[in-house]
Amino acid sequence: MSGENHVKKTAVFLALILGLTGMCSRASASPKVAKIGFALSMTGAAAAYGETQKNGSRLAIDEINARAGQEGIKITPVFEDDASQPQQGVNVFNRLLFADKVVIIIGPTLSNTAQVADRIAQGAGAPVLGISNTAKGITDIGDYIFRDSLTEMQVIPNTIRVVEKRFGIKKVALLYGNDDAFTKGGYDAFKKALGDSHIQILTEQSFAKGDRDFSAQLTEIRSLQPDALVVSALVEEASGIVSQARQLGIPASVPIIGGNGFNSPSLIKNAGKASENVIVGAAWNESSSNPLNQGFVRAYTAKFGAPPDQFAAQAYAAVYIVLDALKRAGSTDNRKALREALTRVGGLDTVLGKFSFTKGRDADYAPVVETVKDGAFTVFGQ
Amino acid sequence: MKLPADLPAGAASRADRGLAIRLRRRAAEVVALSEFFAVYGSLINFAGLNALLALSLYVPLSAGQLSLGNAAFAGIGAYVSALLTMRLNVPFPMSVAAGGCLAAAVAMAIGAPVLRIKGIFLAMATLAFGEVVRICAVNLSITGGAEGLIGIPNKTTAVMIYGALAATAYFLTALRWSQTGWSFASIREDETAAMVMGINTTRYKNVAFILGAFIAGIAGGLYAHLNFIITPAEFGFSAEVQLLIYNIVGGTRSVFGPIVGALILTAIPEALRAAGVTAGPLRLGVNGLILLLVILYLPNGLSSLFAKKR
Amino acid sequence: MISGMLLEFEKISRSFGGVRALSGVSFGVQAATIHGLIGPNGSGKTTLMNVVSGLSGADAGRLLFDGRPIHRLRPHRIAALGVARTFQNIRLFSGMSCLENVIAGQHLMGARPLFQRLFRLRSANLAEMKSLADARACLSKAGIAGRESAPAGSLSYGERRRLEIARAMALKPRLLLLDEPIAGMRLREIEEMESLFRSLVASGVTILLIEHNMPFVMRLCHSITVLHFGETVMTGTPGEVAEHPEVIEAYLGGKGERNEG
Amino acid sequence: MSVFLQQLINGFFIGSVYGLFAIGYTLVFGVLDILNLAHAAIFTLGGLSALWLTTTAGLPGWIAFPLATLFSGVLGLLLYRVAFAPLRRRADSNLSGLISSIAMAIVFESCALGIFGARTVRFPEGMFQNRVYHFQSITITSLQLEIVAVALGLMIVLSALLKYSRTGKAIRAVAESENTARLLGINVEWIVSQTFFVSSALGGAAGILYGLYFDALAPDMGRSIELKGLAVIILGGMGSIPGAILGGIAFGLSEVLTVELTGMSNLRDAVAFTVLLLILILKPSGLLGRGRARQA
Repeated sequence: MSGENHVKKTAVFLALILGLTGMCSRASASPKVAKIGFALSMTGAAAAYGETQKNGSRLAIDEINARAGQEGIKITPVFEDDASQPQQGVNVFNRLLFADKVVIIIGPTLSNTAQVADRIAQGAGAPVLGISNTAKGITDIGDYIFRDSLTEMQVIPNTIRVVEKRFGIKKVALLYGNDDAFTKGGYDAFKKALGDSHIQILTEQSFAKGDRDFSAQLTEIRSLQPDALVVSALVEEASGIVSQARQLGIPASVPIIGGNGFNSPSLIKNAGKASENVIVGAAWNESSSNPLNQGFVRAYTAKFGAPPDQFAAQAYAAVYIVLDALKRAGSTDNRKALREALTRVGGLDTVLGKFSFTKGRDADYAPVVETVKDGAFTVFGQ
Repeated sequence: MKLPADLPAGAASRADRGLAIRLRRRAAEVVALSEFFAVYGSLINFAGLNALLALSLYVPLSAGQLSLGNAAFAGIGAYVSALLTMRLNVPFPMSVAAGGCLAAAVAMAIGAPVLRIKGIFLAMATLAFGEVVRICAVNLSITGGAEGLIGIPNKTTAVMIYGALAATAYFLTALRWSQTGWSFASIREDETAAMVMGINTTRYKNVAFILGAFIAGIAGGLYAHLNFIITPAEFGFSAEVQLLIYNIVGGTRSVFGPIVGALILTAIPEALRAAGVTAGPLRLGVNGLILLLVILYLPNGLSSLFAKKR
Repeated sequence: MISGMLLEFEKISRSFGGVRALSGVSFGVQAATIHGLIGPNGSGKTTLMNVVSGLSGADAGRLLFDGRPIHRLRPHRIAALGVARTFQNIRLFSGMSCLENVIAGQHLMGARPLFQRLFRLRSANLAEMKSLADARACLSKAGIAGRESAPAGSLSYGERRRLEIARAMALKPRLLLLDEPIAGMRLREIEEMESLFRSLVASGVTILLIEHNMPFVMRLCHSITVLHFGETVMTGTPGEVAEHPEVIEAYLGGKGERNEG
Repeated sequence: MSVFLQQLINGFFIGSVYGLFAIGYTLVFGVLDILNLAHAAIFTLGGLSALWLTTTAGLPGWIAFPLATLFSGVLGLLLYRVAFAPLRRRADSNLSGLISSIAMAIVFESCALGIFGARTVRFPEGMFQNRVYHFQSITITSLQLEIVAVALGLMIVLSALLKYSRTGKAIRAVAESENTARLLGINVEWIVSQTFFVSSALGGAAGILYGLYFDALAPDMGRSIELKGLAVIILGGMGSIPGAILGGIAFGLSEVLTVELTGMSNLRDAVAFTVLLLILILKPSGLLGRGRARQA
């Protein structure tokens, strides 16, 4: 522990020194200001994700502004709340684009909102970088729409392959949230991946957003004795499912497999011991040894008193991706130039990994499969 | 919109210069106006649609029936019209009308058993109906499930929304003075007294319910063709309650109450932003406080602020 | 003046969860007369009135209006035949003005066409003028012409009773059912009501009224039916009723004075 | 067979949780004829304040939970003073009360969001020993048994209090007719305030138990149970305390039986709400309602 503390202190010290020297050396050339809009769900059903997204981006912006002289760019964020509703999302986009005149919008939190709001940005010729939109077709809206979030379709097939290879599962039970776009999309991805791997689905059970009791579905599943339990859920429901499954006596030898939604420290915190050995296909590897990532996790935990989740990581990465593009765009208020620069982001070192955009402006980097060991996520395979 | 900033410098005469200044000012106004519409255009559209939806609830309320199923009727209208335009290439006005009619037909079917229930119990029954409709939309494949129906052509314009709103408001004002309108008002005041006065209360309650559903269905169709995507969640419990809030905050004594309520409440997030209230929990809280103050201090709703004193 | 029975009760019975509110009530009300209905509290007077106006069905027996059975009709159908009523616990539309209350009461008079109004035709205007004039006439007959734009909720108790009567008159009824029409009224108001009722009867309207004010009933009614525990004790002229020993004992003894103050 | 039995137990248990939430809800309705839509927010704040007391203030559970319950009761008083009392004389008080309670619910939720953040959190692990019992293939946990016991216990105690205690009698008198109660010399304002206190304290207690069992506390935790709670009090009969518990259990059973009999959990809520709709049409007074449904 003390060793880690020491490393942390040194890192902070070094960062300070670097920052100061940077500021001194470029004190004369004042940095250019980039106005970035954030449309996040700070209230409403998705408030939990909007909150960590705001934290993640806040952290990145503070880091960048602290060494603005060195980066040559200073970021002025405009945070707005889409209240988890498409209607509000549209209003917020209009404001950010036409009143605040931001150069790019990061967000919105929910795919449903993105489906409507992103069209406004596309029409106005302003780039959007989605950080948690996983529904299919979001980037098909137009050539100004990007995302750094891997979709369930990109994450899940790999997960199923890895798990199948390791455990040789033949028949599974599938449990998913059927009234939420994200969990429904995850369900589709799982179903396809399971079919491709010729794994039999014994039963498909669903639940609704906000449900906390899953005993009826899990009892049904338990009675069919599957080799594995495959779950598409967001973390609130996921922790309940995991702990109730174990409590109802679905044995630890039956692995529980989840997607992006499971990739949050809350899972371990709220499901406790039951979360051991849960397998998570994810777009961000918390335990990655990448120093950038290590630094992010440390700084975030120090600043907000809780470890980051995938939403925070994707938001954090997004700010750096935009920064990278802004530097190459040669201007901080030219939306078209920024769009061009974004398409050329390639092999950028981020907390998510080596990041590029695909031709279709989707995220392109390797997903991971994690598992919970001794109360922490560790890599299971890639 | 380009500013005529570089007018010929040689235009030296005073008149010319005056004209140039006027032109420039005018152009600046045009720019400001177009900017205003760029920023607030969708807000204006949503406000109009919310007002239309609020009116759809006003109709049963004006006949004393507390329905919480109008968001569901809007959902039926939205899905039906969107599916008709997308799958069967039905012309837009016809598909919207069909959405309204189907919503009215469903209202007719459930009205007979449900409208025998009174007061808060009717509210619960219609709410339960709304939930069933929402869950159907979540589970059916034709509606696109939870991910929603995506790719609805964008056909609705502000003119249509406000045209529909004005027509509905005009119709309802005229209705107020008709046999039907008086019957609604009598039932709302005292159903028993209305009965012995010769009013077929069952029939008029149904008329109010069906008419409300029709308006909601039309509003839903317009909403669907404004937004490119519709999802079941938009027509759920909180939407139902929102419509009731528009009515109570605006006042249900006249057609203008719900309209005023919807317009003002839709604009509140923008107003709070302009007032510098930061986004997030604080804005939510202030929103709640405003609602509370209106209910406590304006018993007849916001519209009583604008009404002339008797 | 007497021209046969307008309303005939034939063995009307009605019970509520085992309690018999009416059992085998039979009597007739002659056209263009004032018929009183008296009896102690809980004797079934209001239930009987509810049966006539259709608010409460009869379990057994027949009820004839102008020779036609009406005990299975819904309230609005009965009203359409020309039966109007007031309520013991006044049911006004308190959110409306007095004039609006009466206009609302004109439901069966028709002539409030929506489409003419929608297209702002002249006929709509004319119809409205007529309905306004009629409503004002009713208000002035009931003696509250001066309060036409006052909200019904702001009226005094006596005024509310009169407004309810005015609203019932707007239906131009053949039979008017009045449930304690002068309860809570001052002496002068009672006299006005008396002359109003007499003039209505003179114009051919039949009145069936429940009232506890005995002197008023005795003065005004042509005939009286006494109810006790849901049964008819007797039907007769005021003179006959006043002499009936059972009536004197059961009813006239003390309770008759109750509502006079 | 054992699956079926396990399902019945599941339904019975989740039903008691619904019932626990609904008791306070129905109490206020029984007395005032108004729906208090801020009940779910009090439920949430009850759970979250207990969390604050156990973690930030570091109190042990046996002090923290009663304190949080008390705090919820006080919130109920505040709610009554601010949102309901000023509207009592108004003709449309049950409609305007509905809206003002929604307004208060929004204010409460924004407070919860501002103070606790939107994340789902839980009571410290190991604070409560939750033993799991297996009888052949039937699983029951000690916390489940405790919650059922608390729900039934509260129902019995509350029914007895209403029946036999002075305050209880006064509450029933006010529920019957406010004017008569006033004539009897009952301080109606005081009784109504007390009703709100009790109702909200119960709501807060339900929030704590809910948070304990599901290991989940969040500012929006009331949202999903609110609608079900409404359904439950209708099912059980508005204003009936035993009805709330019975309605809760009936609702819980209808949910699990849908899953068990059709094997399709996506029909779960649809079936539950269809049942509700049918009950309203066929027997509007609910399972244990008082006489016929009143006009609102």
